[in-house]
Amino acid sequence: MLKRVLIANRGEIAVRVIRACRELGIETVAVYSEADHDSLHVRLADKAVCIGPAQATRSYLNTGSLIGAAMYVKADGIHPGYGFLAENADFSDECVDAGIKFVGPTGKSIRQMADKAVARTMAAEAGVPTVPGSDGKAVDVAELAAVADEIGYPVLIKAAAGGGGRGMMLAENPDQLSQNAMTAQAEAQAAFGDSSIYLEKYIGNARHVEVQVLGDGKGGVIHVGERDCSMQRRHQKIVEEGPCPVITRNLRNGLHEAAVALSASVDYEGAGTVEFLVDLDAKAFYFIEMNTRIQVEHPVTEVLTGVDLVREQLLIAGGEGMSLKQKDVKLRGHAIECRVNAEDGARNFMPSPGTLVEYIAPGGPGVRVDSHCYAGYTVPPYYDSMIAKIIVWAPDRTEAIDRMRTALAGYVIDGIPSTIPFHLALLDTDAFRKSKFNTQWLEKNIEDVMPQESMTA
Amino acid sequence: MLKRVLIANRGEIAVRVIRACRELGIETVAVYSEADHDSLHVRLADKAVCIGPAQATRSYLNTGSLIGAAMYVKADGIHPGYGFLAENADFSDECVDAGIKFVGPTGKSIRQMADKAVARTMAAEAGVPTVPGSDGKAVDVAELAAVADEIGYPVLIKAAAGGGGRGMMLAENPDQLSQNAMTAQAEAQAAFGDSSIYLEKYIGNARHVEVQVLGDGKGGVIHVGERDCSMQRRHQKIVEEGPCPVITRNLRNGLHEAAVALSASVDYEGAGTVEFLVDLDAKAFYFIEMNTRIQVEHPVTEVLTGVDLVREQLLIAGGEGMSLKQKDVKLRGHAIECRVNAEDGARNFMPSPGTLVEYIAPGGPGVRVDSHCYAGYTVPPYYDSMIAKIIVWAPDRTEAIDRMRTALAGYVIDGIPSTIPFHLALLDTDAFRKSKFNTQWLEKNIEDVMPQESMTA
Amino acid sequence: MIIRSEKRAERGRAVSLTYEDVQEILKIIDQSSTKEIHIEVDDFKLIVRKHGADGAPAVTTTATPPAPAPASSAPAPAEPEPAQAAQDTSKTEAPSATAQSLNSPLAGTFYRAPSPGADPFVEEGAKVSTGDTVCILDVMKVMNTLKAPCDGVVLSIPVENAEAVSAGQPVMWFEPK
Amino acid sequence: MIIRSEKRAERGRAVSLTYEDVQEILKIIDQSSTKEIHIEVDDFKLIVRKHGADGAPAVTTTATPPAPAPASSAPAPAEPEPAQAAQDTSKTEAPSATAQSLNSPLAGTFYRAPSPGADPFVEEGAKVSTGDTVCILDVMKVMNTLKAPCDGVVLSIPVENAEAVSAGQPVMWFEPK
Repeated sequence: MLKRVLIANRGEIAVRVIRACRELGIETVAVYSEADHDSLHVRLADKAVCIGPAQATRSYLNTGSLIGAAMYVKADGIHPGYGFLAENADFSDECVDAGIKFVGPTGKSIRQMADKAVARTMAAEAGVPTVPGSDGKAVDVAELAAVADEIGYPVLIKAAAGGGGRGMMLAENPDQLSQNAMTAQAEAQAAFGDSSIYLEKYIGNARHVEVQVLGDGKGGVIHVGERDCSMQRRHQKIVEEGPCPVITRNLRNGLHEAAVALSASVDYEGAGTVEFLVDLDAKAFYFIEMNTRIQVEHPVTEVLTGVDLVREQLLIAGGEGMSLKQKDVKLRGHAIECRVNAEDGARNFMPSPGTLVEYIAPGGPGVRVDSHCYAGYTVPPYYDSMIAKIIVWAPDRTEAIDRMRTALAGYVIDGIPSTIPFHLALLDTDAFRKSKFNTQWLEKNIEDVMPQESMTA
Repeated sequence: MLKRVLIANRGEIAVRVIRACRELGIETVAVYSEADHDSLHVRLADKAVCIGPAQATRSYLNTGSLIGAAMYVKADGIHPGYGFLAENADFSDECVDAGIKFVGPTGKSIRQMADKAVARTMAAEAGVPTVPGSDGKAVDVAELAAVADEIGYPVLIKAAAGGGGRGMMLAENPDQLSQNAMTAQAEAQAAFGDSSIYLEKYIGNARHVEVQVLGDGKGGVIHVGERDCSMQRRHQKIVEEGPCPVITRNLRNGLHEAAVALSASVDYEGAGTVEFLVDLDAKAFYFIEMNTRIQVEHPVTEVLTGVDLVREQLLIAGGEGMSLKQKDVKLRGHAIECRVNAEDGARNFMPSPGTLVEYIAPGGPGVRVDSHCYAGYTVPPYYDSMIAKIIVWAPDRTEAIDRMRTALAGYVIDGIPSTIPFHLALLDTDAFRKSKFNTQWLEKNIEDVMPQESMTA
Repeated sequence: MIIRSEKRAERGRAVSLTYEDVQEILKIIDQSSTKEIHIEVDDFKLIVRKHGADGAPAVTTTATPPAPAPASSAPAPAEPEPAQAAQDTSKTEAPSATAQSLNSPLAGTFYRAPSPGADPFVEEGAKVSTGDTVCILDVMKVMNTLKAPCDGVVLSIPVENAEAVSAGQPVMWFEPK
Repeated sequence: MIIRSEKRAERGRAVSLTYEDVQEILKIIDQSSTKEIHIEVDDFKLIVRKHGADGAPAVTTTATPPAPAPASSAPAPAEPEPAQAAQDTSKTEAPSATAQSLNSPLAGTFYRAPSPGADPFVEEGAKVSTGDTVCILDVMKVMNTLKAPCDGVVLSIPVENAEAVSAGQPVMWFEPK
């Protein structure tokens, strides 16, 4: 068992990890930037270390300060949370070098999954279908048309060094392909310093469905069900839910088996998520990528199954191994998560850092709140805009939606705008109620969900 | 379906009922005394009515104001919560007279269960064992010895008009019996204006186990599992949990069946709780009483089963009937509730009303908080001292205790003393950890759990 | 922009009430055992004390039913409502230069008698000795007995039975012997 | 009585650290790609900037290991730590009577260049026209371009690249043409 864990993160996930550690009797060391002195994770931890100024590059991303701090407090483990250094293979290796257990997969696993071409190859070897295309490999402009003809239009041109939707361009025919390829290369060069591009078949009518896995690092892997994260805006997940309400039992089983097969083939250690596109027209699924960390939306899985994923991460990292087997994973009811952000939904989601003059979180049956915020807390402008995650559970999806509406409507946040009004509007759309949407629906219908005020520059 | 419900209560249970109503699309009307203007239930309700001054007798217990308010706002239902008028049979009848649905059992049911002799007789008729004694019937002082000889010493002398442990005296032999009987009569006369007493066998080594039931009012009754509330101080429940960790499957089934049999025999309507004493030595159980209302500790059952008991109350009252059958009730894991009160555990639980200067409730996986409090709220001195109920769920009892410890330790309450330090100390006792205690353990060991500071009068 | 919960006005359906409705409410209440009615919501206020309740001499009604009902048809207020909660100076000022006060140590509810039906501990004019129990303060259902601070005579009791009192508020005045 | 969470001092085990431990930490860090170290906990403070990092001329160390290690064995501070967060007046005062400032509209992180490796938008002395993009303000990962407020010359840039700025703080000064 780990004895003392440094949490290399901030915000709600730092609070989440501290709680899991304390339940296991593991001492906790928080780190914080000068801007986060008053954050809840600093207060809840057994010890807290200031690791630099507000800028993340000089604090939460500063591997030297983090490893130095861990050595100074004699921590035997580092939990990276999500974001920041969570998928930094070098940081995972540096922890090993410093004799500190990195709570997550090995640097090697992180690298394999970070390289799209390698990840696709490994998926294919594990028998997991991938989106038809150039298999993540860079394509010469001269070869483009040939590859596109082979996989069929429309196609997506993607930057090899890109991610999160940046540097993507659509081409519906050979003319568009030749036009957009040059632009894509130039943009990739400007954005990532690397002009390599690759091709993928474009799947227009799809859901984003991801499978939660836990691996023991020795080939033993279980899945903990799937989450549907198709409600997205600018490739950011807005609402997550589980189970996916639009797939058949066969497709669901296929997803689960594929995720386990891929993870087992790389002796995956810890919590991970295998992301898929589910083609609603073809009733087929394709591997997109694997996230080698705990995810923002992990509570959806936790309230559905009763499995504490962060606890399992810590047990695996500490050598106890995971506490459950596949047969112990039992799903019940329906879960939905809304990310409440300090953003003004009516003004193009403009960030709205500032002080929470009044703050009363919802509670009661089936309502879970993961947050680092409290009355009087100032949301700083330097990091992401998340105020809280609200996760509701109910016996069925309709009740879960009604419960989420009630929780959001009773959430008192005064002092700064939040995305609560937007979420309330979104939950009431026919598309969401009936689950008739795909990954592009929100982007196309955002004006109908919540009319945007014209911005005065 | 009810359309508009007036909640004739305050504090966390008013908040709880408002949330359940909103999830069902029922409009809510809060009532409040002049001392509760800033309470959360006033804020969350669709409409709020001031029903008088701080004193409960002139506001929350004032049936005229409550029914008048319900008529004024054209409410079609009144939910009484717990305490105040929840078990007032006349109020239930007055609601009927005013054409308003009382969310709870009929006046007749309430009266039957409020009269101990009647309740015992009905239990016996339903085949439910009761504590040997004078069957709740008043006993002449002359008959005392005969009854005591019949049931065996030690015996308890109880005031017929008493309740909650008030007016009880123990007698271990005939001498004590004749001495204490007079005192008990005199005290009963002073306290309740009624000197009637009755006798019951004294069961020293017992657990308090209660079964949650739901009835449709037409003889259809299901149970929703049991709760163990044996950790008591001055007959007040301090910690509740479920399932009861010390009974066999056979005994558990017996309790469930007995509770259903009794409730069905009176065509019970709504949510109710059948309370039993489980004799740890004799491995037997005895009916004590039935509470004809939703109880403080109902969330223990909710997190174990996923059943929303207040929702079911509203569905039953609205004519839809309960939404589940006995076979749908499935228990998972273990649940514990701690009542966090504005009392100073180290100073003989002296009440500590006042302003919550700082208030940050716990959250995260498996933690539910039911509360009407928030940062800046002033806990008034006029009502009960509850700040919040924390309910935790975990796959097993040990994890649930660790989770509760973490939740309590991370609960920030600044400005007034609370019972959190006491609860933390209690959770760490060997007796609680191993569940080796009976209903009298806490009373006898309270100095060991938390040494009391000497009071300066 | 401020987000609280949704605005109340947008949620609750407007209640449209006629004078007859108010009469109906009064009738129902009149048949109940209630001695006093207090209903305040939006711009509607109805306060009634029945004859004989808590020493109030007559029925006093203040009601302003909203729109449809004409204001003139509401029963005319016979008396201002008792300002129970307000602390006027008559309650905190010493009744004599030498008077000694017993102040409530905590906020709570003041009771003059040991139980609802019982006689008060003391009346005005009663002789007391230091330490005599003279009243009860109920703080969150815990009953605290308050004692006479001196030997002397009860001069005045500025607080009603079952009234809410704040910490430090004088609940009794004594003329020391 | 005040209850927060349990007191920190009662929970974390005391860390006992020797000078050798600190040396070990420094060695590990030295092998990493990190340019700067900042560790502050209890009464221990270690701030190191490697040669060449962000224009800092030399390694500067401030370390006070707690008890067992003798205070004298700690490396002597060579330079005060850069007071990055503090706003001295040189940062807010106008460099000339006619200078015009560009103030940050929101709190955020100030960037002089469009991307990490790229050249800055402008250097001191550069000529600008009204509306030219001169820097970026990162507010919660949303990049906002800030524009020159006048035609003229960049007089001074009182804020470091990637520095945190508050709302209203001048980030650039211009001499209007």
